[in-house]
Amino acid sequence: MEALDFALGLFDILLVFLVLSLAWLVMSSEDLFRAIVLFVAFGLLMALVWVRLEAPDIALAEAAIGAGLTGALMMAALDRLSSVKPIQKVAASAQRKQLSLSSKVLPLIALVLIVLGLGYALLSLPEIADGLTPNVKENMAQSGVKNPVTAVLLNFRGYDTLLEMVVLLLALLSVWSLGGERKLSPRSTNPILGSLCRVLVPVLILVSCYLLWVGADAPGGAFQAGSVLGAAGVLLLLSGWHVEQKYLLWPLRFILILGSGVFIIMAAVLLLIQGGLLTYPVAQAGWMILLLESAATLSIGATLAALFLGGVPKSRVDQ
Amino acid sequence: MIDFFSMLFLLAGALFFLAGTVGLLRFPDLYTRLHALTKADNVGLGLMITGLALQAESLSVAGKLVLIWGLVLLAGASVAYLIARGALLRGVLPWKR
Amino acid sequence: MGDLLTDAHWGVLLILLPLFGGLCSFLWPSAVKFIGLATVSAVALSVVGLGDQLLATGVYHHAVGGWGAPLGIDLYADGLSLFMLMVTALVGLGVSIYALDYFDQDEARRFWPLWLLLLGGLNALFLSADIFNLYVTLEIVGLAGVGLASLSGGGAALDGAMRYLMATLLGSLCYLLGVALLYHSAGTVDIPLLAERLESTPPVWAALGLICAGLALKTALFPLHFWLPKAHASASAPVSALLSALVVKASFYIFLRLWLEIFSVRTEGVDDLLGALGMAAIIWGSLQALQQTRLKLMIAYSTVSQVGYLFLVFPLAAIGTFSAWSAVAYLVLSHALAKSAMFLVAGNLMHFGGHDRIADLDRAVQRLPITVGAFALAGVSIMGLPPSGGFIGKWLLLNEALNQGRWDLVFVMMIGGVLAAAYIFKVLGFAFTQAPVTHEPKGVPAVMEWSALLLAVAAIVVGFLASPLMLILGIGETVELMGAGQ
Amino acid sequence: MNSPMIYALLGITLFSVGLYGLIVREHLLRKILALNIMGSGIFLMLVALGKRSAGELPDPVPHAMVITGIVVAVSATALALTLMLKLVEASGSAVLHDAPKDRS
Repeated sequence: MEALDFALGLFDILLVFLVLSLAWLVMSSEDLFRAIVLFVAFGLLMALVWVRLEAPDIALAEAAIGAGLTGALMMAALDRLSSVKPIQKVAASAQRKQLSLSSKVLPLIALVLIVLGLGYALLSLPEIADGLTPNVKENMAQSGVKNPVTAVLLNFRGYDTLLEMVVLLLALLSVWSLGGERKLSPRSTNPILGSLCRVLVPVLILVSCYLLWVGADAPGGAFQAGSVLGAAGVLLLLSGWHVEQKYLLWPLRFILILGSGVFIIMAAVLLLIQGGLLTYPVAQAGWMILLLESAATLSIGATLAALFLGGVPKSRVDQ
Repeated sequence: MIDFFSMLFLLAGALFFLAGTVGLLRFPDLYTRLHALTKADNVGLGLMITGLALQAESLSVAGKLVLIWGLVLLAGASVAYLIARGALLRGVLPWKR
Repeated sequence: MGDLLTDAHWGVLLILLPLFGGLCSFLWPSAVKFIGLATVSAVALSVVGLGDQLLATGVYHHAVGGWGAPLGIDLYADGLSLFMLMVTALVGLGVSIYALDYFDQDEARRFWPLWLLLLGGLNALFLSADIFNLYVTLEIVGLAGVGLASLSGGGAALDGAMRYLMATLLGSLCYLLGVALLYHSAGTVDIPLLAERLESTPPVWAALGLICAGLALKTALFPLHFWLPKAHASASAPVSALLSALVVKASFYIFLRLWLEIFSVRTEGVDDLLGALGMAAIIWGSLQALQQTRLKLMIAYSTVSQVGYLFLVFPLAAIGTFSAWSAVAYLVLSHALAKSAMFLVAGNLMHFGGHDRIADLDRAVQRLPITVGAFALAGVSIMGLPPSGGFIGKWLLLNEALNQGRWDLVFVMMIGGVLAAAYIFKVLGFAFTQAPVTHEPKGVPAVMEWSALLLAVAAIVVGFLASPLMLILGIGETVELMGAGQ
Repeated sequence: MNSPMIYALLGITLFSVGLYGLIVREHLLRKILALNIMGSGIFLMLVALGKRSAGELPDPVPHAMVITGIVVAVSATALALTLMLKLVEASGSAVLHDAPKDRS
């Protein structure tokens, strides 16, 4: 057992070192493409860190969103950036000259001071603290689910999640307001991409359903399921998925607001019946949470894919 | 006995990963690196999955492990192809002696 | 009937209504104006309902999900929250009416959903008693603010929105790190429980620093104001009004709330530092405003200086009483009304002349008397002349500074008042000048003129409503108790 | 020092590295990356310190908060990227230039 502890300790130190150097490289490498690739690697290693910290729910979310979707968003942005204007090089070199030694060293000193100060603060925290673990444990039986993280997300602090669905929608509204209309990309001529889609998209949808279902008593849930669904959407967008314009108006908008809408309606109904915002009746909590999560999954998936598109989707006219 | 075989498979898998990584670092161009990475890692992962599946508590866990392998195979092969194709289209020439 | 009204969950309605309205306006773009105005009016009525309830029963308290702190999230409304909700509803109503005619159909479709969700976020923020929940509401407010700031497109607006986004995200992250430290110090994110449990330890100091820095950045306290002038000046007029009047105040409210309730463990000197920054903001912002050649930039810099006044309260309240805190609440109210009126006026002038160069406001007073009148009235409140709301706020603050012998504060407030008078009279002077007409001016819809005037008049009228407003502010005695306890 | 504390310290270091990058690097895409790294650092600290509990399971509340935070982060990132692209289209530069007058 001691050998195992030692090996894990060594692994921890190696992981910390790797994550830190990746973060530093993301900030310091000259090439933006390289920085983004390193950031994706950083995200994947962070997922490993979450596993080490016994946070499988976050590991799933981080791998799917933090590394996968954020990376895809960045890559797409970089691609569009280079197609807009080749000006970044000029601007960067012009700026580089201005950067004197002091303007780089001073922030570095500040960085070290912040780390030392915060480190001191952390080390003076009590060694053992239970946080809200006992409170969660005590009320798990009334929560309607068996996974404590899902219980916190959808029940104990469900109101946060409601507002967070609004944040996601707001980001999309702002992106649509900014981005204008964006045509869906033309059908890819690449046979491999097409067949990959045909196999992977159904599998991803299946995985998403599984994550949603299993979230009630094991790691998983709406956010993880939604981001897997979003990944499927991104894949479809990349391969030139054709959607008719009529589906992109009302039906799409409906799916996008479904998550927050069902949440708000549920909150209002429960307020009327139970006298409290999002106060579930104990016996019905299970299926109510599943209903909320299903709606949220659909919305999260659609929103993430729409964010990837970066504008109001418009059907291309084939032929 | 099972533990012994698990260990054997895991070690063999790790060896393949190591070989793949060495290839990634040492090979001269993108195409050969992709080759080293995908080929060696897919076999390495297969061996590791076998080793882990032997330790699985139930058949469904073992099934999930195999499913993961299948997905990685599929994604790895397709992505390697897409990267290579993209590179070719952008005029990255294969390495010649 | 009376029971029904006082028992209804007005607080919860205030959050759910605008969010639901926002979703509906996204779903039915053709009816945005109707949905928007209906929602904002319903919100204003709910604020009245909540006010009635609070006057009858004291504070409003609601345990979301029935769990209660520390496991669940609590909603909480006392006089201060009600006051902020009132400010939001008033300004929101005025700006909404203005926006009816300001935006064309396409812009309206983008404006209303964002604004309604922003309104929901603001209401949720003022009602929350949970610092992590406050983080989520801050993000709603921030992202909606950025979306709105970039609404008009164009290089300047995008540049301003980008600065704003960077500042607001950095501010949120600092705040979140502070929240994380507080949670691990006290095992809760509920404000009243934190107040009980927090002790003066290094993690708490670090959290105090991070939260103050993050919120000061979002509130644009000097010298962290660098993002504000561009963002507020280049957005479209109703958006500038909302950002300057409400969004900046939202982060200040959290600042005030946390200061009153949980940072009593603070170390010496922080309040004096905040006061010094406030003084610097007043002088710097006013000087910058005086130098601007464009009206909207001038108004934006004026916001920087007026935010400075809000921070003067911290050194005064260290030994002060109720009047210092009510002064700051009064300043928030009157500034919100006056500043939104000013930005709407700027919108009218731009609509009318196609530009906002102060020097070329050719005879605006003859063609847009209502608009220029609104500017003058709002200016009275910004300068702090009687009988405006701004006067009451500044007078209370000045009185407190005199009582405590803080001559530095008195001096800066005097200077600030003189400078404010200078930049406002500069604009009015040009509005009265005779200049050759260089273009065919466009007419300004009456709704836009009158809504600006309405807000400006409100900024004056609140000067006569001191006693009822003080009554409201005293509900729950948060302000009073904390003031006396210092 | 136990392993949760090491990860918590890693968290604040990541926060600081991100902050450094945010201040020093000019390109907006890099600033957006920096904000993401800062966020990851905070999340890491939040969860790692939740492992100090005496029981066998870590505190689930920070886990839920972090999942909330990750979704907020991706939303903000998507918005920032779109804004950056629009800004580059309009101004031709992916760097925010300070007018000398605005320096304070």
